[in-house]
Amino acid sequence: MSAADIHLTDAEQHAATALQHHFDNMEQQRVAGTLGMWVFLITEIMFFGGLFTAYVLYRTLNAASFAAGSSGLNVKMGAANTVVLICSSLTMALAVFYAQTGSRRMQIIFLLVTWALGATFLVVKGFEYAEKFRDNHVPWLNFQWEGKMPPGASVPSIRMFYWIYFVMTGLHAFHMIIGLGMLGFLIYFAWRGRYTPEYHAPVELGGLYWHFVDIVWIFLFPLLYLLGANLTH
Amino acid sequence: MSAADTPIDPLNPVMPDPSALPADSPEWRVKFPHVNYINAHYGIKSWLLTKDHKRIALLYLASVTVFFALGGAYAIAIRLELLTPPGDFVQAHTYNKLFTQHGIIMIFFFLIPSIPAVLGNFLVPLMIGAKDLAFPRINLLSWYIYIAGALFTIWALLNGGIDTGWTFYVPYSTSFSNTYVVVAGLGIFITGFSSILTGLNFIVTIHTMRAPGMTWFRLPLFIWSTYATSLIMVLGTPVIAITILLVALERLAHIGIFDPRLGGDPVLFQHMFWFYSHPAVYIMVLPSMGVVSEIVATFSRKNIFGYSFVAFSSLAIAIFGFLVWGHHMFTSSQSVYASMIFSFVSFAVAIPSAVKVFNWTATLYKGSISYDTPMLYALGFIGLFTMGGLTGLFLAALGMDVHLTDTYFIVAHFHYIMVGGALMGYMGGLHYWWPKITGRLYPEGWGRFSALVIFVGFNLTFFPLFLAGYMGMPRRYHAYAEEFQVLNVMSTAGASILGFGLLIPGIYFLWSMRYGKFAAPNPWPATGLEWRTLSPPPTENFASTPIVTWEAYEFRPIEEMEVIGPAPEQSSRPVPGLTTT
Amino acid sequence: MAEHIVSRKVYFVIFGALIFMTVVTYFAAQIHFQREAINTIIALAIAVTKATLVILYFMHVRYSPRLTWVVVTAGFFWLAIMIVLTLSDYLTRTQSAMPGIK
Amino acid sequence: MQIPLPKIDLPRLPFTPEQASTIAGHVDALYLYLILITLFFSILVVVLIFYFAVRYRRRTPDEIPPPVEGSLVLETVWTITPLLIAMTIFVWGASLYFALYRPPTDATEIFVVGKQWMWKFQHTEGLREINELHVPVGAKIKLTMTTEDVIHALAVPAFRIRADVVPGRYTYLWFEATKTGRFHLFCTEYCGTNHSGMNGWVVVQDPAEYQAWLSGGASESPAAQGEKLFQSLGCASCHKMDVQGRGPMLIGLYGKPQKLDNGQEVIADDAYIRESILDPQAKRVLGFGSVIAYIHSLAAPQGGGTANTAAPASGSTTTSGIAPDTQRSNPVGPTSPRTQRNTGGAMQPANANANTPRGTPPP
Ligand code: HEA
Ligand code: HEA
Ligand code: HEC
Ligand code: CUA
Ligand SMILES: [Cu+2]
Repeated sequence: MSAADIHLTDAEQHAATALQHHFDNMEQQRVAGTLGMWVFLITEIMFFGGLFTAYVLYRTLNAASFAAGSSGLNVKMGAANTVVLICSSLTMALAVFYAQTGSRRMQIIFLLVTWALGATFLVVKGFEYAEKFRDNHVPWLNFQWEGKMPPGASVPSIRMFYWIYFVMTGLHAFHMIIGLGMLGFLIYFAWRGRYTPEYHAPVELGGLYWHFVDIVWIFLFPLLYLLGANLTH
Repeated sequence: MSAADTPIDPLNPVMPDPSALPADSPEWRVKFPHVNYINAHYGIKSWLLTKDHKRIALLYLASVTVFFALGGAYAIAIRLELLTPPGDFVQAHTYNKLFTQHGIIMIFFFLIPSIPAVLGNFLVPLMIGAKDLAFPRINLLSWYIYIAGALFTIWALLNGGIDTGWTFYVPYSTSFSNTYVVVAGLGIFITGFSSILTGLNFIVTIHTMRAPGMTWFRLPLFIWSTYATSLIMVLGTPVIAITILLVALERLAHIGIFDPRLGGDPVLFQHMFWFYSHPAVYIMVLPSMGVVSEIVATFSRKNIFGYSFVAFSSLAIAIFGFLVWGHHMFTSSQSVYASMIFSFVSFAVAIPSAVKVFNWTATLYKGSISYDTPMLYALGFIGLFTMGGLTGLFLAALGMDVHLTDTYFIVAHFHYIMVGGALMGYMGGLHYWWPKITGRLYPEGWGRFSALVIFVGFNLTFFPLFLAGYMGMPRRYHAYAEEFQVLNVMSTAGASILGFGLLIPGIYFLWSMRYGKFAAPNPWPATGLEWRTLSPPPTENFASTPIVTWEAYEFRPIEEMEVIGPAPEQSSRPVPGLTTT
Repeated sequence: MAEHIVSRKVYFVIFGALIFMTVVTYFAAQIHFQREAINTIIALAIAVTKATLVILYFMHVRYSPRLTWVVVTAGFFWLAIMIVLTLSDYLTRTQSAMPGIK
Repeated sequence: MQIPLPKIDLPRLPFTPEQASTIAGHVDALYLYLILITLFFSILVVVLIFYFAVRYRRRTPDEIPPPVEGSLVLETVWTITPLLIAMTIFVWGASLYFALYRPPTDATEIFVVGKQWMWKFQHTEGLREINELHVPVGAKIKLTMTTEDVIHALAVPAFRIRADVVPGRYTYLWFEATKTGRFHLFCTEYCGTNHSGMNGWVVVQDPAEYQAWLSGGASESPAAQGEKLFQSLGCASCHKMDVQGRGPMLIGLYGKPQKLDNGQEVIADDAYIRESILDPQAKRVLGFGSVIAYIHSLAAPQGGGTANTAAPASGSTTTSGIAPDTQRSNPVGPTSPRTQRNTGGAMQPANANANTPRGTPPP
């Protein structure tokens, strides 16, 4: 859509001090920001996509090993983390809602809750990594496999599974950390009262990013954890 | 004499210098006809912290030029080594570093950023009638990211370089090479983000910032091709990023995703690498195609024949370009059936290129053609790209590629497209927009002369390599068999002519920045919005948001093409060539 | 186009659905189906549904201009290109791996 | 082998490769077809450009020609025509590809192992060669190939064949030579420092000559036998005839002074040469220090490197004194995947020592 389609009253425009000089009006600025975020998110899809491709390929070639490797993961923790992330997505969505409706207090509260949930996720992840370390399942440190060995499985391929597990979840955790930083930034400015119903694009864009990170996990959970769940008993 | 009342002579649209100021006098900037983006602020800080897309374009221009000269120096060293069959000029491992670094620098640090980041940055907002790109800060950031990546790479070069070939094939790059693979890889990884952010910025800008009346089908074709290029940057670059990350992890921690000893598959690397790197070749050539469309229209004063076909062919190339990567892997032990798919689509993707070539040619029909330097480059582009593209068909033909892959035929193919095509387009574009960018004219005679020298030198350098390739001379060879020598001597001779030819514009561009004649707002004259503001444009491009009521490439007498100049108070003296403000 | 504000109720409904599906996928994974593939298919189908809900509602795509739809679809479509064409090589290979390597 | 595709026999023109296999003529026919297409379109475009540029040159500076609208008919024509032409190339190229990569079932198998930076061949009769492959003319040969370290590619331009050799898997090539002679054999996938040195010759012989070669050619002169040993033991992969390989050039060495890395000079007499072969470390030629370190690593137990295998065999002072049967004594380790059982699979890429990363690479 071009600038011509957009009409706002002068009052609306001047209300927003946040209008950058090169945009004609707030609506144009908001649309540009949202589109920019979405385009950024597709680059993220492709970034994780390389790993998903490797995963799908080796999973196809070594199904048994991947199932075996997967049975060594802690499904309970994975599931718990899934729930934590879904909750955080809800709270993030609500934070955006309160930004849109102009409730500073609720907005800050929900941003804080989101932050706390994100941190919880990372803590759980930390416990999981520690458990992998104890079980000697960390490939570059101490990899040994005494777990399930269904027919057709082989230790190198199981090791590969753990590599993919660590790279994928590690990259995901890295995105979570960036997300926490971003939330901190939003909390600070929300506290300063910067976001109004007219101008809250950062909260909205932050929300998009946060949900994206959630979606990545929504796929990681079944692909990594659930694969071998039925091997454990 | 006041310039304002001098009528513009359409024969010689160059205005008489209004100021009659010695160009090197200390106040020349202050007294320059108007306040523009160059003289609006002073000092190094005003450049390094600028958010003006035009200044950022100049930052890129300076940096890619440095890298081009560096890559060219490597090329000269390569050609010197190949003058004689035995490896006598440099040692084998040095030679391997030469072509690797030549390839990496030319591709990642010169050609990919060249047209998009220099001309694209400068022109996209101007052409669509916007004040700036959608995200000026991100634009500046992407230049810094580029520089950071470049510094890493230079660090790798200074420490002893890298010898994997620009393709980084595993397991050589992960387990065998003991050169600075990770550092150089990191450089490319980082630079990738620069390219992603630039592409993102363009996409958003083109979607949301067009001036009133600037509908999609009134956009200049350069915008279409930049848009298509940006799609590739956004969709492809992340994949090379993750691939390089995996190579680095494999090297540092032996993760084994590509290593056969650990159960991995080296061919997977090739899939992931080419998933980006084939589309990337279209990142390199599409912007040039856009430039050529602009130039051909302007210098034949004709609307581009089949505008919408040319526009959509850019998109088609960008999209189908993602389906052909396996044509680099026909002999890699890839499945023969997959090879067939990739070969088939490779032929399909040649069709939109063919459409473009024919439409450019048809545009000339019944035109009013002049032979200024940009036009010479554009016509050179069409011829050389056609040859480069058609030899691409040899390679896309499965049984033929088996004989030709990894020979000098490949080297000749891609230099025809990347040097004969993309580089010529870039040179043409630089000449074409030089008056707009600097407000000065380059010397036309030297321009034409060097264009011819470059054309001749280029063909002499790379044509013999087709023959050497068909005879079987393998690429990346430090020493080669006797029977290839004649051809290689010709090539080296050509390279020296080519290098000389390239040096000339290097010199006169620098010269013209200071001593060139002042340029009118619309010296050629051309139709795009960028020609309706001053040369050089003021900081926010137009005094008021332009309202577009004309179609793309609608040529009219120059008097009818009003200039949307700066606000009167910005202008310190009457601006020549301004019919209206 | 002005911004569309999604009501809180929608958010809670979607949240409920997501949690429900997480529980389902967890238990479905414990079941030993005759064919392994069924487990995978269930898990993936649920994951896709969950992701779609998040995208449509939490990320407001349902209420966004067509361009956003195009962008989202393009992202997943390109990922599919990469995976499918890569697999088209591996799944149709006739040349053997070295014994004992894979 | 009959291939149902067009074929031409090229006379030997300048700058064309020799045609020495059954498939070469077929590839050249496609090549010719592609050249004609290229010429046609290039000339078409160039001629049109020139013609228009002259015919419609700008005559007055302010002339503005009337705009020409596009033409759907033309657009369709020049979309469909190239598409059709392209499809003919596709079909032709693909059929050729299948012919190239589908080995006939009755072919004789030869095993090939690439490693940095040499080619090792093993004939089914057990004979091994390095960087040289002897084959009889008119026989169908199937190459079963793999590599010990990185990816290489075997190419014989005169036969128009090529395939990558990939660690962890076998790849195949086949050919039927139609001419006797020596033909270049190249490694064409970049594989590291001495990639350009990883080449050699395919020697196509008359069947009778080939049989004689197979049985060892006992009646040759000592120098000729020595040359064969020099080839088959892999000396030639480091000591090149024409270019500086990893070892010093040996041409013109005998009897001349040689500079050592400790600054001294020695006369390259029989004793020195013998010592150099047995113990490369003893007197080092200037500029080869790191290679010595490498040769040392070759002496490691499972490596079966050239240097230490050749040593016990050389009972006399000249190379020709090495007993001819060392040719069979596995100087470079087993080459063929088939013989891997009896030799403990030392050449398996999975455990060959050459396959472990060399030292710690810089970051
Ligand atoms: C800007 C860069 C660029 C561009 C645009 C292209 C364009 C094309 N390339 Fe090229 N290519 C490279 C850069 C480029 N290439 C590089 C760098 C490599 C080597 C990488 C490496 O290994 O280091 C390479 C390698 C390469 C290979 C792999 C060879 C090998 O390693 O074995 C193949 C195989 O199919 C190929 C094919 C093509 C084709 C079909 C096109 C097509 O898009 C061309 C389309 C254009 C035309 C066809 C001309 C115009 C048409 C007409 C005038 C009408 C007539 C047309 C018909 C009859 C169809 N290229
Ligand atoms: C954009 C891409 C690009 C460009 C422009 C070039 C330009 C040139 N290349 Fe390039 N080349 C590659 C990309 C490019 N190359 C790639 C990707 C490879 C493969 C690498 C690999 O195998 O890994 C390759 C490989 C390659 C080889 C094969 C090496 C081998 O396989 O062993 C050769 C050999 O002749 C060669 C030669 C040249 C020459 C003579 C030029 C000439 O055109 C260079 C001309 C330029 C100059 C001579 C500079 C001099 C001019 C100035 C200094 C003035 C400038 C100054 C100012 C403007 C102020 N190149
Ligand atoms: C891995 C590489 C390599 C191989 C294989 C190799 N050499 Fe050498 N050779 C060297 C190097 C390096 C030197 C120089 C070091 C030295 O003189 O000690 C050398 C030195 C020599 C010299 C002394 C030459 C001089 O200039 O002083 C002779 C003779 C020789 N080699 C013969 C042989 C023979 C015979 C074989 C095969 C059985 C062989 N080499 C295999 C690397 C090799
Ligand atoms: Cu082996 Cu190149
Ligand atoms: Cu390609």
